[in-house]
Amino acid sequence: MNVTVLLFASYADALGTTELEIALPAGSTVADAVRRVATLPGADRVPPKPLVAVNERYAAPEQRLAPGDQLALIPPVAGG
Amino acid sequence: MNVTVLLFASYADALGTTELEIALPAGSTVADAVRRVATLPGADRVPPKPLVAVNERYAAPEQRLAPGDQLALIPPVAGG
Amino acid sequence: MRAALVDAPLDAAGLLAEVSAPANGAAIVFVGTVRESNDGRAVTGIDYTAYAAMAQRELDAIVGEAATAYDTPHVVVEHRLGTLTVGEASVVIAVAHPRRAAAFDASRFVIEQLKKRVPIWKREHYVDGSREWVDPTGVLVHPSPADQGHTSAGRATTAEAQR
Amino acid sequence: MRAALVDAPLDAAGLLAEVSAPANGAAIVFVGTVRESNDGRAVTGIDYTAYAAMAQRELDAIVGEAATAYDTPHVVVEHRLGTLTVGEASVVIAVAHPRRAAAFDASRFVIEQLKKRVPIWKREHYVDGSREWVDPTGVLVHPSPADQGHTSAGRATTAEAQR
Repeated sequence: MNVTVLLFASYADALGTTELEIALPAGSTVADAVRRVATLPGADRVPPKPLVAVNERYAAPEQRLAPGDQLALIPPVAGG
Repeated sequence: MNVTVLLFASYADALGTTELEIALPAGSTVADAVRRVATLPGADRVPPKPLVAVNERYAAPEQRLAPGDQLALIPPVAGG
Repeated sequence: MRAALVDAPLDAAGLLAEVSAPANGAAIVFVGTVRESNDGRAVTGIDYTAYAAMAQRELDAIVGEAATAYDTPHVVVEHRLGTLTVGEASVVIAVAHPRRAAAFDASRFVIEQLKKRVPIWKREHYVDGSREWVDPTGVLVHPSPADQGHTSAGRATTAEAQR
Repeated sequence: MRAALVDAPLDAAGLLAEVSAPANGAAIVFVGTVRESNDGRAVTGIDYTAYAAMAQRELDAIVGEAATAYDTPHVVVEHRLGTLTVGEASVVIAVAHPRRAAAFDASRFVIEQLKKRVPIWKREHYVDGSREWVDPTGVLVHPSPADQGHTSAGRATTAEAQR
Protein backbone atom coordinates (compact mmCIF):
# COMPACT_ATOMS: atom_id res chain seq x y z
CA MET A 1 0.00 0.00 0.00
CA ASN A 2 1.03 3.59 -0.51
CA VAL A 3 1.00 6.26 2.19
CA THR A 4 1.86 9.93 1.94
CA VAL A 5 4.51 11.33 4.29
CA LEU A 6 4.44 15.04 5.14
CA LEU A 7 7.58 16.76 6.38
CA PHE A 8 7.86 20.12 8.11
CA ALA A 9 10.41 22.64 9.33
CA SER A 10 13.77 21.05 10.19
CA TYR A 11 12.65 17.61 8.95
CA ALA A 12 11.68 19.05 5.57
CA ASP A 13 15.08 20.76 5.39
CA ALA A 14 16.81 17.49 6.30
CA LEU A 15 15.11 15.39 3.63
CA GLY A 16 14.94 18.19 1.08
CA THR A 17 11.19 17.82 0.51
CA THR A 18 7.87 18.53 2.21
CA GLU A 19 6.04 15.48 0.94
CA LEU A 20 6.80 12.00 -0.34
CA GLU A 21 5.06 8.73 -1.09
CA ILE A 22 6.23 5.42 0.33
CA ALA A 23 5.07 1.89 -0.44
CA LEU A 24 4.66 -0.44 2.54
CA PRO A 25 3.44 -4.01 3.03
CA ALA A 26 -0.20 -4.35 4.09
CA GLY A 27 -0.51 -4.27 7.90
CA SER A 28 2.43 -1.92 8.36
CA THR A 29 2.48 0.37 11.37
CA VAL A 30 3.54 3.94 12.03
CA ALA A 31 6.86 2.58 13.30
CA ASP A 32 7.36 0.67 10.04
CA ALA A 33 6.79 3.85 8.05
CA VAL A 34 9.23 5.78 10.23
CA ARG A 35 11.89 3.09 9.72
CA ARG A 36 11.37 3.36 5.96
CA VAL A 37 11.78 7.14 6.04
CA ALA A 38 14.95 6.68 8.10
CA THR A 39 16.60 4.95 5.11
CA LEU A 40 16.23 8.04 2.91
CA PRO A 41 19.12 10.47 2.24
CA GLY A 42 19.26 13.20 4.90
CA ALA A 43 17.20 11.20 7.39
CA ASP A 44 20.17 11.01 9.73
CA ARG A 45 19.11 14.52 10.76
CA VAL A 46 15.67 13.31 11.89
CA PRO A 47 15.54 11.63 15.32
CA PRO A 48 14.90 7.85 15.32
CA LYS A 49 11.54 8.19 17.08
CA PRO A 50 9.88 11.41 15.94
CA LEU A 51 6.37 12.44 16.86
CA VAL A 52 3.98 11.26 14.17
CA ALA A 53 0.46 12.23 13.16
CA VAL A 54 -1.81 10.12 10.97
CA ASN A 55 -4.57 12.00 9.18
CA GLU A 56 -4.01 15.08 11.36
CA ARG A 57 -4.06 13.24 14.69
CA TYR A 58 -1.12 12.25 16.88
CA ALA A 59 -0.54 8.51 16.52
CA ALA A 60 1.27 5.81 18.50
CA PRO A 61 4.10 3.83 16.85
CA GLU A 62 2.04 0.64 16.89
CA GLN A 63 -0.93 2.16 15.05
CA ARG A 64 -1.67 0.29 11.81
CA LEU A 65 -1.79 2.22 8.58
CA ALA A 66 -4.37 2.03 5.82
CA PRO A 67 -3.81 2.70 2.11
CA GLY A 68 -3.84 6.42 1.40
CA ASP A 69 -3.17 7.45 5.00
CA GLN A 70 -1.45 10.76 5.40
CA LEU A 71 1.48 10.43 7.78
CA ALA A 72 3.18 13.53 9.16
CA LEU A 73 6.51 13.63 10.97
CA ILE A 74 6.17 16.35 13.58
CA PRO A 75 9.34 18.16 14.70
CA PRO A 76 9.31 19.56 18.26
CA VAL A 77 6.54 22.15 18.15
CA ALA A 78 7.37 25.78 18.90
CA GLY A 79 4.18 27.77 18.57
CA GLY A 80 3.20 30.73 20.70
CA MET B 1 -5.84 68.79 69.62
CA ASN B 2 -8.02 68.74 66.52
CA VAL B 3 -7.99 66.03 63.91
CA THR B 4 -9.93 65.76 60.67
CA VAL B 5 -12.06 62.63 60.07
CA LEU B 6 -12.85 61.63 56.49
CA LEU B 7 -15.84 59.41 55.78
CA PHE B 8 -16.58 57.47 52.59
CA ALA B 9 -19.26 55.39 50.93
CA SER B 10 -21.60 53.67 53.43
CA TYR B 11 -19.92 55.39 56.40
CA ALA B 12 -20.49 58.81 54.85
CA ASP B 13 -24.13 57.87 54.25
CA ALA B 14 -24.45 56.71 57.87
CA LEU B 15 -23.08 59.89 59.43
CA GLY B 16 -24.51 62.18 56.77
CA THR B 17 -21.18 63.86 56.03
CA THR B 18 -17.88 63.17 54.31
CA GLU B 19 -15.68 65.14 56.69
CA LEU B 20 -15.73 66.34 60.28
CA GLU B 21 -13.38 67.77 62.90
CA ILE B 22 -13.04 66.30 66.37
CA ALA B 23 -11.16 67.60 69.41
CA LEU B 24 -9.19 65.02 71.37
CA PRO B 25 -6.86 65.15 74.41
CA ALA B 26 -3.15 65.21 73.58
CA GLY B 27 -1.77 61.67 73.32
CA SER B 28 -4.98 60.22 71.93
CA THR B 29 -4.83 57.19 69.67
CA VAL B 30 -6.66 56.01 66.57
CA ALA B 31 -8.89 53.91 68.84
CA ASP B 32 -9.74 56.99 70.91
CA ALA B 33 -10.77 58.86 67.76
CA VAL B 34 -12.91 55.95 66.60
CA ARG B 35 -14.66 55.83 69.99
CA ARG B 36 -15.41 59.53 69.70
CA VAL B 37 -16.86 59.11 66.20
CA ALA B 38 -19.01 56.24 67.55
CA THR B 39 -20.88 58.73 69.79
CA LEU B 40 -22.13 60.73 66.79
CA PRO B 41 -25.65 60.37 65.37
CA GLY B 42 -25.82 57.61 62.74
CA ALA B 43 -22.60 55.95 63.95
CA ASP B 44 -24.54 52.86 64.96
CA ARG B 45 -24.31 51.97 61.27
CA VAL B 46 -20.48 51.98 61.35
CA PRO B 47 -18.83 48.86 62.78
CA PRO B 48 -17.12 49.30 66.19
CA LYS B 49 -13.65 48.59 64.80
CA PRO B 50 -13.48 49.95 61.26
CA LEU B 51 -10.30 50.05 59.18
CA VAL B 52 -8.59 53.39 59.66
CA ALA B 53 -5.99 55.33 57.72
CA VAL B 54 -3.98 58.21 59.10
CA ASN B 55 -2.57 60.63 56.55
CA GLU B 56 -3.34 58.18 53.70
CA ARG B 57 -1.76 55.13 55.32
CA TYR B 58 -3.46 52.24 57.09
CA ALA B 59 -2.98 52.67 60.84
CA ALA B 60 -3.23 50.41 63.89
CA PRO B 61 -5.70 51.26 66.70
CA GLU B 62 -2.87 52.02 69.11
CA GLN B 63 -1.17 54.56 66.82
CA ARG B 64 -0.92 57.99 68.50
CA LEU B 65 -2.34 60.99 66.73
CA ALA B 66 -0.77 64.40 66.20
CA PRO B 67 -2.58 67.70 65.83
CA GLY B 68 -3.89 68.18 62.31
CA ASP B 69 -3.73 64.50 61.43
CA GLN B 70 -6.14 63.38 58.78
CA LEU B 71 -7.98 60.27 59.90
CA ALA B 72 -10.04 58.27 57.42
CA LEU B 73 -12.56 55.56 58.29
CA ILE B 74 -12.28 52.99 55.50
CA PRO B 75 -15.36 50.86 54.68
CA PRO B 76 -14.68 47.40 53.23
CA VAL B 77 -12.97 48.14 49.91
CA ALA B 78 -14.58 46.95 46.68
CA GLY B 79 -12.37 48.11 43.82
CA GLY B 80 -11.73 46.16 40.65
CA MET C 1 5.26 51.57 35.66
CA ARG C 2 2.22 53.75 36.19
CA ALA C 3 -1.06 53.84 38.12
CA ALA C 4 -3.98 56.17 37.63
CA LEU C 5 -7.55 56.84 38.70
CA VAL C 6 -9.49 58.09 35.72
CA ASP C 7 -12.94 59.52 35.04
CA ALA C 8 -13.17 58.53 31.37
CA PRO C 9 -13.62 55.16 29.64
CA LEU C 10 -10.51 52.98 29.91
CA ASP C 11 -8.42 52.10 26.88
CA ALA C 12 -7.18 48.51 27.12
CA ALA C 13 -5.40 48.67 23.76
CA GLY C 14 -3.58 51.82 24.82
CA LEU C 15 -2.34 50.18 28.00
CA LEU C 16 -1.22 47.12 26.04
CA ALA C 17 0.82 49.39 23.75
CA GLU C 18 2.26 51.19 26.76
CA VAL C 19 3.83 48.03 28.22
CA SER C 20 5.14 46.66 24.93
CA ALA C 21 8.90 46.49 24.47
CA PRO C 22 11.26 44.39 22.31
CA ALA C 23 12.61 42.51 25.35
CA ASN C 24 9.17 41.15 26.19
CA GLY C 25 7.77 37.87 24.95
CA ALA C 26 4.41 38.07 26.67
CA ALA C 27 1.89 40.73 27.59
CA ILE C 28 -1.26 40.24 29.66
CA VAL C 29 -4.15 42.65 29.77
CA PHE C 30 -6.68 42.14 32.54
CA VAL C 31 -9.99 43.95 32.15
CA GLY C 32 -12.56 44.04 34.95
CA THR C 33 -16.04 44.89 33.74
CA VAL C 34 -19.44 45.61 35.27
CA ARG C 35 -21.54 42.45 35.29
CA GLU C 36 -25.24 42.38 34.60
CA SER C 37 -25.88 40.56 37.86
CA ASN C 38 -24.30 40.12 41.26
CA ASP C 39 -25.32 37.75 44.01
CA GLY C 40 -28.46 36.90 42.06
CA ARG C 41 -29.67 40.49 41.60
CA ALA C 42 -29.90 42.21 38.22
CA VAL C 43 -27.48 45.14 38.12
CA THR C 44 -27.91 48.15 35.83
CA GLY C 45 -24.81 50.13 36.77
CA ILE C 46 -22.21 50.87 39.42
CA ASP C 47 -20.95 54.08 41.03
CA TYR C 48 -17.25 53.86 41.85
CA THR C 49 -15.88 56.28 44.44
CA ALA C 50 -12.47 56.44 46.08
CA TYR C 51 -10.40 58.07 48.75
CA ALA C 52 -8.49 59.40 45.80
CA ALA C 53 -5.20 60.47 47.38
CA MET C 54 -4.80 57.22 49.31
CA ALA C 55 -6.03 55.06 46.42
CA GLN C 56 -3.39 56.64 44.19
CA ARG C 57 -0.75 56.00 46.83
CA GLU C 58 -1.78 52.35 47.24
CA LEU C 59 -1.95 51.76 43.48
CA ASP C 60 1.51 53.28 43.09
CA ALA C 61 2.77 50.97 45.84
CA ILE C 62 1.20 47.90 44.24
CA VAL C 63 2.70 48.48 40.79
CA GLY C 64 6.03 49.14 42.47
CA GLU C 65 5.82 45.89 44.42
CA ALA C 66 4.84 43.98 41.27
CA ALA C 67 7.72 45.50 39.32
CA THR C 68 10.18 44.49 42.01
CA ALA C 69 8.76 41.04 42.71
CA TYR C 70 8.52 40.07 39.03
CA ASP C 71 11.45 42.09 37.76
CA THR C 72 9.77 44.12 35.05
CA PRO C 73 9.13 47.86 34.73
CA HIS C 74 6.19 47.15 32.39
CA VAL C 75 3.27 47.28 34.81
CA VAL C 76 0.40 49.73 34.33
CA VAL C 77 -2.97 49.93 36.07
CA GLU C 78 -5.89 52.28 35.57
CA HIS C 79 -9.05 52.26 37.69
CA ARG C 80 -12.10 54.15 36.62
CA LEU C 81 -14.26 56.25 38.95
CA GLY C 82 -17.79 57.55 38.42
CA THR C 83 -20.92 55.85 37.19
CA LEU C 84 -20.47 52.87 34.84
CA THR C 85 -23.02 50.86 32.93
CA VAL C 86 -23.04 47.09 32.43
CA GLY C 87 -20.13 45.91 30.28
CA GLU C 88 -17.95 48.95 30.89
CA ALA C 89 -14.41 48.44 32.16
CA SER C 90 -13.78 49.43 35.78
CA VAL C 91 -10.12 48.42 35.84
CA VAL C 92 -7.43 47.59 33.29
CA ILE C 93 -4.08 46.08 34.21
CA ALA C 94 -1.37 45.62 31.60
CA VAL C 95 1.83 43.71 32.30
CA ALA C 96 4.59 42.66 29.93
CA HIS C 97 7.58 40.46 30.66
CA PRO C 98 10.19 38.43 28.78
CA ARG C 99 8.47 35.26 30.07
CA ARG C 100 4.81 34.42 30.20
CA ALA C 101 4.65 32.77 33.63
CA ALA C 102 5.90 35.94 35.31
CA ALA C 103 3.52 38.08 33.25
CA PHE C 104 0.53 36.01 34.40
CA ASP C 105 1.70 36.05 38.02
CA ALA C 106 2.34 39.79 38.05
CA SER C 107 -1.08 40.53 36.54
CA ARG C 108 -2.76 38.34 39.13
CA PHE C 109 -0.75 39.97 41.92
CA VAL C 110 -1.89 43.45 40.93
CA ILE C 111 -5.61 42.65 40.77
CA GLU C 112 -5.58 40.67 44.02
CA GLN C 113 -3.73 43.41 45.89
CA LEU C 114 -5.97 46.07 44.37
CA LYS C 115 -9.07 44.29 45.61
CA LYS C 116 -7.57 43.84 49.04
CA ARG C 117 -6.19 47.28 49.90
CA VAL C 118 -7.06 50.11 47.53
CA PRO C 119 -9.73 52.38 49.07
CA ILE C 120 -12.28 52.27 46.28
CA TRP C 121 -15.96 51.54 46.84
CA LYS C 122 -18.81 50.64 44.59
CA ARG C 123 -22.54 51.15 44.86
CA GLU C 124 -24.62 48.90 42.65
CA HIS C 125 -27.79 50.08 40.95
CA TYR C 126 -30.53 47.46 40.71
CA VAL C 127 -33.42 47.13 38.29
CA ASP C 128 -35.89 48.13 41.02
CA GLY C 129 -34.13 51.50 41.32
CA SER C 130 -32.46 50.75 44.65
CA ARG C 131 -28.73 51.19 45.24
CA GLU C 132 -26.42 49.48 47.70
CA TRP C 133 -22.80 49.72 48.67
CA VAL C 134 -21.08 46.42 47.97
CA ASP C 135 -19.28 44.79 50.85
CA PRO C 136 -17.04 41.95 49.65
CA THR C 137 -16.44 40.87 53.25
CA GLY C 138 -20.08 39.81 53.42
CA VAL C 139 -21.13 41.76 56.50
CA LEU C 140 -24.25 43.91 56.45
CA VAL C 141 -24.29 46.84 54.12
CA HIS C 142 -26.81 49.48 55.06
CA PRO C 143 -28.97 50.99 52.37
CA SER C 144 -28.18 54.47 51.23
CA PRO C 145 -30.75 57.25 51.82
CA ALA C 146 -31.88 56.86 48.20
CA ASP C 147 -32.86 53.30 49.04
CA GLN C 148 -36.12 54.00 50.91
CA GLY C 149 -37.80 50.67 50.24
CA HIS C 150 -35.58 48.76 52.67
CA THR C 151 -35.52 48.84 56.45
CA SER C 152 -32.38 50.08 58.15
CA ALA C 153 -31.48 46.47 58.84
CA GLY C 154 -30.94 46.23 55.10
CA ARG C 155 -30.11 42.91 53.55
CA ALA C 156 -26.94 40.91 53.62
CA THR C 157 -24.90 41.59 50.52
CA THR C 158 -22.37 38.82 50.37
CA ALA C 159 -21.18 40.33 47.09
CA GLU C 160 -18.44 38.72 45.17
CA ALA C 161 -15.03 38.19 46.59
CA GLN C 162 -14.08 36.77 43.23
CA ARG C 163 -15.25 39.07 40.44
CA MET D 1 -15.30 30.10 20.89
CA ARG D 2 -13.02 30.36 17.88
CA ALA D 3 -9.52 29.50 16.74
CA ALA D 4 -7.70 30.69 13.65
CA LEU D 5 -4.36 30.70 11.90
CA VAL D 6 -3.86 34.06 10.22
CA ASP D 7 -1.38 35.64 7.85
CA ALA D 8 -1.98 39.27 8.83
CA PRO D 9 -1.10 41.25 11.97
CA LEU D 10 -3.17 40.19 14.97
CA ASP D 11 -5.73 42.52 16.55
CA ALA D 12 -5.69 42.13 20.33
CA ALA D 13 -8.38 44.79 20.84
CA GLY D 14 -10.64 43.04 18.34
CA LEU D 15 -10.32 39.74 20.19
CA LEU D 16 -11.02 41.45 23.51
CA ALA D 17 -14.22 42.90 22.03
CA GLU D 18 -15.15 39.48 20.66
CA VAL D 19 -15.20 37.81 24.09
CA SER D 20 -16.97 40.64 25.90
CA ALA D 21 -20.46 39.95 27.23
CA PRO D 22 -22.62 41.42 30.02
CA ALA D 23 -22.39 38.25 32.10
CA ASN D 24 -18.61 38.56 32.33
CA GLY D 25 -16.73 40.35 35.07
CA ALA D 26 -13.22 39.69 33.82
CA ALA D 27 -11.46 39.43 30.49
CA ILE D 28 -7.84 38.42 29.93
CA VAL D 29 -5.90 39.03 26.74
CA PHE D 30 -2.61 37.19 26.36
CA VAL D 31 -0.28 38.44 23.64
CA GLY D 32 2.86 36.53 22.70
CA THR D 33 5.41 38.67 20.89
CA VAL D 34 8.72 38.18 19.10
CA ARG D 35 11.56 38.97 21.49
CA GLU D 36 14.73 40.75 20.47
CA SER D 37 16.84 37.94 21.89
CA ASN D 38 16.57 34.25 22.67
CA ASP D 39 19.02 32.09 24.50
CA GLY D 40 21.54 34.92 24.45
CA ARG D 41 21.43 35.50 20.68
CA ALA D 42 20.10 38.69 19.10
CA VAL D 43 17.01 37.89 17.03
CA THR D 44 15.82 40.03 14.12
CA GLY D 45 12.71 38.08 13.14
CA ILE D 46 10.92 34.75 13.13
CA ASP D 47 9.32 32.63 10.40
CA TYR D 48 6.27 30.78 11.70
CA THR D 49 5.09 27.76 9.73
CA ALA D 50 2.46 25.16 10.52
CA TYR D 51 0.91 21.89 9.51
CA ALA D 52 -2.11 24.06 8.92
CA ALA D 53 -4.93 21.50 8.84
CA MET D 54 -3.75 19.75 11.98
CA ALA D 55 -2.86 23.00 13.77
CA GLN D 56 -6.39 24.23 13.14
CA ARG D 57 -7.78 20.98 14.47
CA GLU D 58 -5.66 21.12 17.62
CA LEU D 59 -6.45 24.79 18.25
CA ASP D 60 -10.16 24.04 17.86
CA ALA D 61 -9.80 21.17 20.35
CA ILE D 62 -7.94 23.35 22.85
CA VAL D 63 -10.51 26.16 22.88
CA GLY D 64 -13.24 23.52 23.20
CA GLU D 65 -11.47 21.93 26.14
CA ALA D 66 -10.97 25.32 27.80
CA ALA D 67 -14.62 26.24 27.28
CA THR D 68 -15.72 22.99 28.88
CA ALA D 69 -13.21 22.96 31.72
CA TYR D 70 -13.80 26.58 32.69
CA ASP D 71 -17.45 26.79 31.70
CA THR D 72 -17.34 29.76 29.36
CA PRO D 73 -17.98 30.05 25.62
CA HIS D 74 -15.81 33.19 25.50
CA VAL D 75 -12.48 31.75 24.40
CA VAL D 76 -10.75 32.91 21.21
CA VAL D 77 -7.23 32.25 19.95
CA GLU D 78 -5.45 33.45 16.84
CA HIS D 79 -1.94 32.39 15.84
CA ARG D 80 -0.06 34.21 13.16
CA LEU D 81 1.98 32.51 10.43
CA GLY D 82 4.61 33.98 8.15
CA THR D 83 7.60 36.20 8.85
CA LEU D 84 7.37 38.46 11.91
CA THR D 85 9.71 41.17 13.11
CA VAL D 86 10.68 41.90 16.71
CA GLY D 87 7.74 43.12 18.80
CA GLU D 88 5.05 41.71 16.52
CA ALA D 89 2.39 39.47 18.05
CA SER D 90 2.61 35.79 17.16
CA VAL D 91 -0.38 34.70 19.24
CA VAL D 92 -3.34 36.37 20.92
CA ILE D 93 -5.65 34.58 23.34
CA ALA D 94 -8.76 36.29 24.70
CA VAL D 95 -10.87 34.77 27.45
CA ALA D 96 -13.77 36.27 29.38
CA HIS D 97 -15.61 34.83 32.35
CA PRO D 98 -17.93 35.93 35.14
CA ARG D 99 -15.05 35.42 37.60
CA ARG D 100 -11.43 36.44 37.29
CA ALA D 101 -9.77 33.31 38.70
CA ALA D 102 -11.33 31.15 35.99
CA ALA D 103 -10.45 33.71 33.31
CA PHE D 104 -6.77 33.62 34.33
CA ASP D 105 -6.74 29.83 34.52
CA ALA D 106 -8.42 29.38 31.14
CA SER D 107 -6.01 31.79 29.46
CA ARG D 108 -3.06 29.98 30.94
CA PHE D 109 -4.51 26.61 29.91
CA VAL D 110 -4.82 27.69 26.27
CA ILE D 111 -1.25 29.00 25.92
CA GLU D 112 0.29 26.00 27.71
CA GLN D 113 -1.63 23.52 25.59
CA LEU D 114 -0.87 25.46 22.43
CA LYS D 115 2.85 25.32 23.15
CA LYS D 116 2.67 21.62 23.89
CA ARG D 117 0.65 20.18 21.01
CA VAL D 118 -0.13 22.55 18.15
CA PRO D 119 2.09 21.74 15.13
CA ILE D 120 3.59 25.16 14.56
CA TRP D 121 7.31 25.78 14.13
CA LYS D 122 9.49 28.82 14.19
CA ARG D 123 12.79 29.65 12.57
CA GLU D 124 14.67 32.50 14.16
CA HIS D 125 16.67 35.01 12.15
CA TYR D 126 19.85 36.19 13.83
CA VAL D 127 21.84 39.37 13.33
CA ASP D 128 24.61 37.46 11.55
CA GLY D 129 22.09 36.45 8.86
CA SER D 130 21.81 32.83 9.95
CA ARG D 131 18.49 31.12 10.65
CA GLU D 132 17.65 28.21 12.88
CA TRP D 133 14.59 26.17 13.73
CA VAL D 134 13.80 26.54 17.41
CA ASP D 135 13.54 23.36 19.42
CA PRO D 136 11.99 24.01 22.84
CA THR D 137 12.85 20.47 23.94
CA GLY D 138 16.50 21.45 23.88
CA VAL D 139 17.82 18.71 21.61
CA LEU D 140 20.02 19.52 18.63
CA VAL D 141 18.49 21.58 15.89
CA HIS D 142 20.27 21.27 12.59
CA PRO D 143 21.01 24.39 10.63
CA SER D 144 18.90 25.07 7.58
CA PRO D 145 20.59 25.11 4.14
CA ALA D 146 20.69 28.92 4.33
CA ASP D 147 22.88 28.58 7.38
CA GLN D 148 26.18 27.70 5.69
CA GLY D 149 28.46 28.96 8.41
CA HIS D 150 27.71 26.09 10.76
CA THR D 151 28.72 22.45 10.53
CA SER D 152 25.99 19.87 10.24
CA ALA D 153 26.43 19.17 13.94
CA GLY D 154 24.91 22.60 14.43
CA ARG D 155 24.68 24.09 17.86
CA ALA D 156 22.38 23.21 20.69
CA THR D 157 19.43 25.54 20.78
CA THR D 158 17.94 25.08 24.19
CA ALA D 159 15.44 27.76 23.20
CA GLU D 160 12.85 28.93 25.61
CA ALA D 161 10.36 26.58 27.11
CA GLN D 162 8.88 29.58 28.86
CA ARG D 163 8.38 32.45 26.40
